[in-house]
Amino acid sequence: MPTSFFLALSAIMFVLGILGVLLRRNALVIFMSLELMFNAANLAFVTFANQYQLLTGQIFVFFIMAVAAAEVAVGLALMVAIFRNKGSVDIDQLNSLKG
Amino acid sequence: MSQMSDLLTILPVLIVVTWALLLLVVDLWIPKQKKGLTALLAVIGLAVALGASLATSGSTTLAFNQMVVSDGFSDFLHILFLGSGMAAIALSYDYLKRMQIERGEYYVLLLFSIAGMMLMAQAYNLIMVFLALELLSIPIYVLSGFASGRSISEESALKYFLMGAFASGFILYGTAMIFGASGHIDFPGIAATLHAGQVNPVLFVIGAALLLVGFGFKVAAAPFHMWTPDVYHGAPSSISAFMSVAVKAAGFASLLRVFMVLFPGLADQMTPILWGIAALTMVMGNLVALMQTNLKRLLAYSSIAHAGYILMAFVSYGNKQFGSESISAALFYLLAYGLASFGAWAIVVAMEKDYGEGLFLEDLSGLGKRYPWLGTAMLIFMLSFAGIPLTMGFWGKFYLFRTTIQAGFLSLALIGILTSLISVYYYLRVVVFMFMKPGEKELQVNPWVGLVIAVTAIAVIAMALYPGVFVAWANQAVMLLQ
Amino acid sequence: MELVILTFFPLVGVLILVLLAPQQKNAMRYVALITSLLTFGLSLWVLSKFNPAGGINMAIELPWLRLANVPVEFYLGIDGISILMVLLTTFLIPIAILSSWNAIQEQVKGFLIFFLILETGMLGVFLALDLVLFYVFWELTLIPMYFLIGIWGGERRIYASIKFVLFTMSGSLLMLLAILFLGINAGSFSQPTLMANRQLFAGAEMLLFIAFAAAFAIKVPIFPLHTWLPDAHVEAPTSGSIVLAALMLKMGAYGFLRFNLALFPEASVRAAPVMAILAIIGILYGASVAFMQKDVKKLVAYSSVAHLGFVMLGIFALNQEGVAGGILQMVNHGISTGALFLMVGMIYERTHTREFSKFGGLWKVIPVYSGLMIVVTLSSAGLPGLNGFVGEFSILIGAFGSKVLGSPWFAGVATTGVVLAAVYLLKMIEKMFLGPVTNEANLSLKDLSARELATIIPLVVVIFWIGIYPQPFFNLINPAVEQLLQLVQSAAMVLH
Amino acid sequence: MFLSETTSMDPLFLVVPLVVFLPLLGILVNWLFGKRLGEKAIGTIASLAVGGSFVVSLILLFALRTDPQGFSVPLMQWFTVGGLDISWSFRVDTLSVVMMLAVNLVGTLIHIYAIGYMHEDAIHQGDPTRYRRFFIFMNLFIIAMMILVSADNFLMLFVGWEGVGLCSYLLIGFWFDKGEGGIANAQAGKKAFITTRIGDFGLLIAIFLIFWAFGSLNFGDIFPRVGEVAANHPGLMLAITLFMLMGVTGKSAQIPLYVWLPDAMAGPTPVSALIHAATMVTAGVYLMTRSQALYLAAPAAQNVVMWVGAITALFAAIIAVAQFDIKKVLAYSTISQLGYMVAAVGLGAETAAMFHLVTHAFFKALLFLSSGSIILSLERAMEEGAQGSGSHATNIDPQDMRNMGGLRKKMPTTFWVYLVGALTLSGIAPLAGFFSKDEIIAAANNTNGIIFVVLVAAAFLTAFYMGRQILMVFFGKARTKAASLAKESAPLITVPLIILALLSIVGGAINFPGWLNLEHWLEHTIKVHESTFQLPVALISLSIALIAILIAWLIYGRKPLAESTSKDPLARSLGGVFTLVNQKFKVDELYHFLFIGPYEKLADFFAHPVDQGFIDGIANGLGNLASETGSWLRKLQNGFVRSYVLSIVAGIVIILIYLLVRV
Repeated sequence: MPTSFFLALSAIMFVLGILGVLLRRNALVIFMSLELMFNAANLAFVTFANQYQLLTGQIFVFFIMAVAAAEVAVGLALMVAIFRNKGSVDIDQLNSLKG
Repeated sequence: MSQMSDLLTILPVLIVVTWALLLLVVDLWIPKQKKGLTALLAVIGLAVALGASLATSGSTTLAFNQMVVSDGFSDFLHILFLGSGMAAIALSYDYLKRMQIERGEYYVLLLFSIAGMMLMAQAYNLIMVFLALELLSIPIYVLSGFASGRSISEESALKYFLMGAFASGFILYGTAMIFGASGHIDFPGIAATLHAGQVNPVLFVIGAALLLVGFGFKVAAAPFHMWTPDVYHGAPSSISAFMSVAVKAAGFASLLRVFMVLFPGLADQMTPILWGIAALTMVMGNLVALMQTNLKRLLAYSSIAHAGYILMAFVSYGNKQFGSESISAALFYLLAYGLASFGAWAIVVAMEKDYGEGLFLEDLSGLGKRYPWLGTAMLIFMLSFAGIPLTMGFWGKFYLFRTTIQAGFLSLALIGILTSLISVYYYLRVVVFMFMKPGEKELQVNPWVGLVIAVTAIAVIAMALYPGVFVAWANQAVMLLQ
Repeated sequence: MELVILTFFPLVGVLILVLLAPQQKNAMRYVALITSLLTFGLSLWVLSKFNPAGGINMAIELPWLRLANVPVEFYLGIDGISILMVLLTTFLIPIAILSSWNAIQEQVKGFLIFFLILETGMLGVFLALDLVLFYVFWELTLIPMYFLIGIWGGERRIYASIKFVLFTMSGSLLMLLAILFLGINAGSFSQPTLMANRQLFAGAEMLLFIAFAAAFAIKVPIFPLHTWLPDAHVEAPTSGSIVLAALMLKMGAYGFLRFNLALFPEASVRAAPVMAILAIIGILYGASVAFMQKDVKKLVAYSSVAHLGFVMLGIFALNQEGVAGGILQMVNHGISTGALFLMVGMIYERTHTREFSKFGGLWKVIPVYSGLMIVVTLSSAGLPGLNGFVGEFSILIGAFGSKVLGSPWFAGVATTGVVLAAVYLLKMIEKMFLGPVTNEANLSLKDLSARELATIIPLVVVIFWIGIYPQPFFNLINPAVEQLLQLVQSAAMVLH
Repeated sequence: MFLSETTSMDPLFLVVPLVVFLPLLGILVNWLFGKRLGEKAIGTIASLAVGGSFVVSLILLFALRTDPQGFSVPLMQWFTVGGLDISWSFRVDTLSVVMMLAVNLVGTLIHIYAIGYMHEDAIHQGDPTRYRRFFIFMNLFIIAMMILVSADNFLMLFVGWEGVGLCSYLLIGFWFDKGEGGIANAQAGKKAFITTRIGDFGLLIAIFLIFWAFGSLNFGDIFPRVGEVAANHPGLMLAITLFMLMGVTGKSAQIPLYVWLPDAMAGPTPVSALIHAATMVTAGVYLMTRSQALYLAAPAAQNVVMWVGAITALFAAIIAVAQFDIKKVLAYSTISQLGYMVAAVGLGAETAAMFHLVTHAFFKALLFLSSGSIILSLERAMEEGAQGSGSHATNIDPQDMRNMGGLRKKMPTTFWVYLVGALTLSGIAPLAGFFSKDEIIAAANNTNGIIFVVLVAAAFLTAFYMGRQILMVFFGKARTKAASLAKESAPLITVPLIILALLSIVGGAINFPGWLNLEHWLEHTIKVHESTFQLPVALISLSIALIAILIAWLIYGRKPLAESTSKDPLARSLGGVFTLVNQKFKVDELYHFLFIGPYEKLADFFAHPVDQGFIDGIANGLGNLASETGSWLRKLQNGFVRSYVLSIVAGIVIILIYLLVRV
């Protein structure tokens, strides 16, 4: 399959991720959308790594996954804390800071 | 290339990271009432790293297969970051105690973040850029929400986290595009391919644009700035102070290096974009700051505005003749801005009664009369922000505008001038409240906070008396830029 | 070195003031007064060494910093144009400090510190020959004055002080751009060097002229950029008004002479008619608006618009009579309007009002005050034998025959300002001093105290001195103006 | 500072600065020590100072007899700037010395008179402390007047010109808390100063024109070169002379700027006599005489001058007929007589103008001072009446002629000197006024028939209103209690009157037909036409004057006014016309409607809608615009993460679209 197919898929995933962030209200779902964006990037890296036959792209993906895991930890912890406080993780209810 | 010299190249970062890890452990044995010891240890760690940084400065070395670099640019920023770290700790100690959120991890996280920033300044590979970015960001997400149980702190943390991750997504995707376009992720490789004309121009430009967005987010450039006021407002003030200086500087560090090293050839496409972003940032930051009544938010918008001024100089980065000038001006400005910013935030820290309270402009009423020195210090910071002589802020703007005009962006400079004028109004409003409105506010200034205020205030004035040294320093930092 | 000592000497007083405890109010006042008197002494010392024909005297040029190979220098020097401004400054500051003796009781320390910083700033403005240094001093004067108005001012002081700063800054930031542009294109910020290398920025002369003019025009102020002035004057404390009117406005006019004329002579020649028209509008409009004021201080404030209109007309007559007259008139306005504000302040201290309707018939009650005030007012009206006349006459006769303006109509119309000045100033005299005492409370007013006499008498002496024997002043001015005008005339030749 | 003497001259000339410095000394002494010295000493010192000046003038007169071409005595350099080189030199020539003599002679007498007059006036006005101030101002006036007449260049002349204006201002409003509403005197002073300043505007322009035409302001550099310059710049002389005329109309109270002079009568009577009759107001005539060379080069201007003078002479005489205030009649008479002098200059009869100037100084000062004597006497009587009856005296206007009557018996000396003055003014031979006025009318007869008629008509009216005045004041019966109680004034007041009366009688000798002393004297300085005595003209004017007096007697003498409230007989017959004339043709109201009102409206328009509204509004509007925009933008910052994200996405989309379009 040509590279462009993978790239197109990657792009679609990325855009879906963006749309998810834009449109969803639940922080968890937004978080999943962010992961989708990361994975879109991963797919692109792997595709290019494949195209150039270079290892660097794939290594990058590993790093991304590791870092994403760390982010997950922090993110979930934050959400738990907020859920404890507010009883919800609806981000539309988080607008006391504005102006 | 020996292992030893590789390690030496990242010695300051290494020290900070190691120190942080050790401190994490040591902190377990430090009793809850004596967390001051942790703070002290953290400062010592930063001081050691600063010593190491100064000791190893002056040379340009690449290490770890050209993953990292140590040059004048990174030396300059290391000092800035480490200094910011120390200042932030000095601000934090008493503040955390008063807000009853004192825990040892705070300092550890701060150290990690600083390590990330330092690495950011040294990164010479897009992997390193990404890793450093995350290393500096993740602790900051946590620190923003450090006042657990305070909803504004948590809100700010989540907002920052979600949007920060969102921005990271763009940086990643941009990196992927650049990798796809050039087949490299190391700076020399990309530059060489680009030079040889073997890149896919569309992918490359898109990648560059996405990176710009990511970094623009970090430096709080419009229209990617909207997290800034909310996060600065909700986060512990000491962290806001740190963010407003160090995180911004780190964002600029990578922006400057990536653009100077990787994208000088894209100047044609990037310059108009940068122009627009710079103009928008200056306008947005200053105009919205006009109407702020909360000092923290005011400073947040002001920090947005200052990002705009730095970007204004940066617009001409691709100019062969003056490109380096723009970097040098930006660095110098960061220094000037950082000093004043820390000072101003220190006053915020001193003023904050309960978490997030007592920060309105009215709360400043009468302070200048009651505490003339404090008032004078705040005056100095505001004047420096506004770019009025004889402060470092003046020389900063002087240099920035000079660079902008030299590169031929007169209209941008005019926008800068106009928005500066607007900024004078709201900075002076702070002074109005301090000196010209009656009020009887009591203030307990912790000696460490007082020290930060005094040192920054004196520095803002004293350095301005003979700014040549620091200009030369910034110039040198850029000359040695790889 | 003389000039460095002179410029920074007031800061010695600042240092001493900082060390004094806040309760030692009188000690602080004496420190400030003595410092300013010593500064005046220093300026006389400079005068004694000054050679009018020698161009820039006592220059001191030290490297300060380099930006992209363009040196910014610490460059001070004094010539026939600046020496009078320097003397005026050092002469008036002690008077202003003395006038605040009883009026300022709150935060005395801060007040005096700002005053002395202001003096250094103004001396710097008049002495700096490096554009960046000039700008630094220029802005340095802004903040102390902002505080003088904002802290010790009247009811609407905050509005007035911010307005003052914003107006000034909007012009001076434009000037900053122009300064930077000059530095980039000519590789130097030094005024004499730039004068010698005008061809390097000849293409942009007009734009540069406008940018500099914007800063100076606001300061002067030239119509229609004057509206900050009445607010600032009315709200400022007496001593602040004195400095503002007598000295800070001169910074604008001085800037025109030092930079606009010297650096952009061709643009000056081309812009002269426009500037003259604005100046004339200022004269007539300022006089008319002053006439309608109900508040003495506002009247005096608007009279400044009119008087500075004369100064600007003289400067842009671009001939010896006009420019030299303009410079002398700058001094005159400083003395006369300074004295007017001083005396308005004295009556305000007594009655806590400045409304005309609250006065009337004061000559009967406080004859010494009234007599002196009438003398000062008449000097402001340009009566021969008092200082205002010589300057005004020289300006008008210069403008009348100005080749650059090319038409006697300018001066002709401006001369009607002489009539209008009489109209509003005599109205002031009538409303304040003549007629019966209408306000019972005024019957118990006290006449001037010894301290107050000590502030006003020196001014009146100078008023008579310049009116009767102005030649020493012209001796200082003439050579410098001749040099300046040679440049302008050659530029005019190029144009015509 | 002091210039060295230049040419060899009679050392007597060197005393000339004393004409200024003696009065200055008087001021200093009175200022520093006056408080301790007491009133008599103050007055004496001031009078001696002026008297000293008069002696100096006499010395100069003596010196000029041997050196009639005159000298310029330099005193000091005033200032030099560019081409402007002004020094203070005293011009001693036949013209300036005539002026000095006249001013100082009349001035001395008036000062002496004022010693007594001001003593009583100050008591009457209720503030004796101003006695000293009065004499200081009077001496200051003499200084300014001396500077004016002795000036060697136009600028010094202007200095004196403005100086006398200032003194006039200060002295008109001397009792600044009196007059109608307590403020009328002050306002009269203001009016005088501003009106004359309007004229000064013209004089200034004339000076500017002279400077740029001749490159100098010194008389010595200008007048000899008039021909040459006039040839090069046709029209320039016309402009100079007309602008100068504007100055003259202000200072010498000619149409259209005469309106200040009647109001100036608010000043104490010695002031009216000295400044507003004898000396200052003639400065314009002196200026034109001095600048004769310029006028000769501009015949059109001479014509204008002639018409302005003649019309003023007639117009003011008409108004004088219908006035009731004794001083106002004299004031309009002064305007009218000044009109004669101006007309004379226009006719090219400068000598006649100077002649009339001098005689007018004598008789008009006499008339004013005598009227002062009457007013004072009435005021005194009013106060005595108030004390005597124990009740408040009916406060009558002591200057209103309707309140007088029958004073001939009560104040015989005053009556006789007043009669002399009135007859002199009416032009009855062989009194001084007859000769001087006749010379002017004769010149008109030679030049322009219409002017001749106008001037003769004015002469008729002059004699008529003086007759009316004499009859109303001195004849008939006392119409008020005050008038019936009036007493003759003290010798300190009457002696100067007698001296002035003698001068009025013999003053004609100055330029007596056939001898023509003044003419021969002045021809060293100005160009002089030999004037001839025209018997027919003299007879016409004499008979016209006698007829006018006869008519006055028919109207006012046969049936004197019965009561102070009864109507003027002329008013009965003329009705509305008389009222209009009595109201001075409502010229003040007209000027208010045409100039003052509109200017106030315009100034108010500038001050409020324009300045505070529009111009300041723009500045504040810009500020508001910024803060409004800020508030609006602030709403974008709504706290919702998703809208923040949207802003980021929007940014990216715009950037990408831009790039795609470009690449």
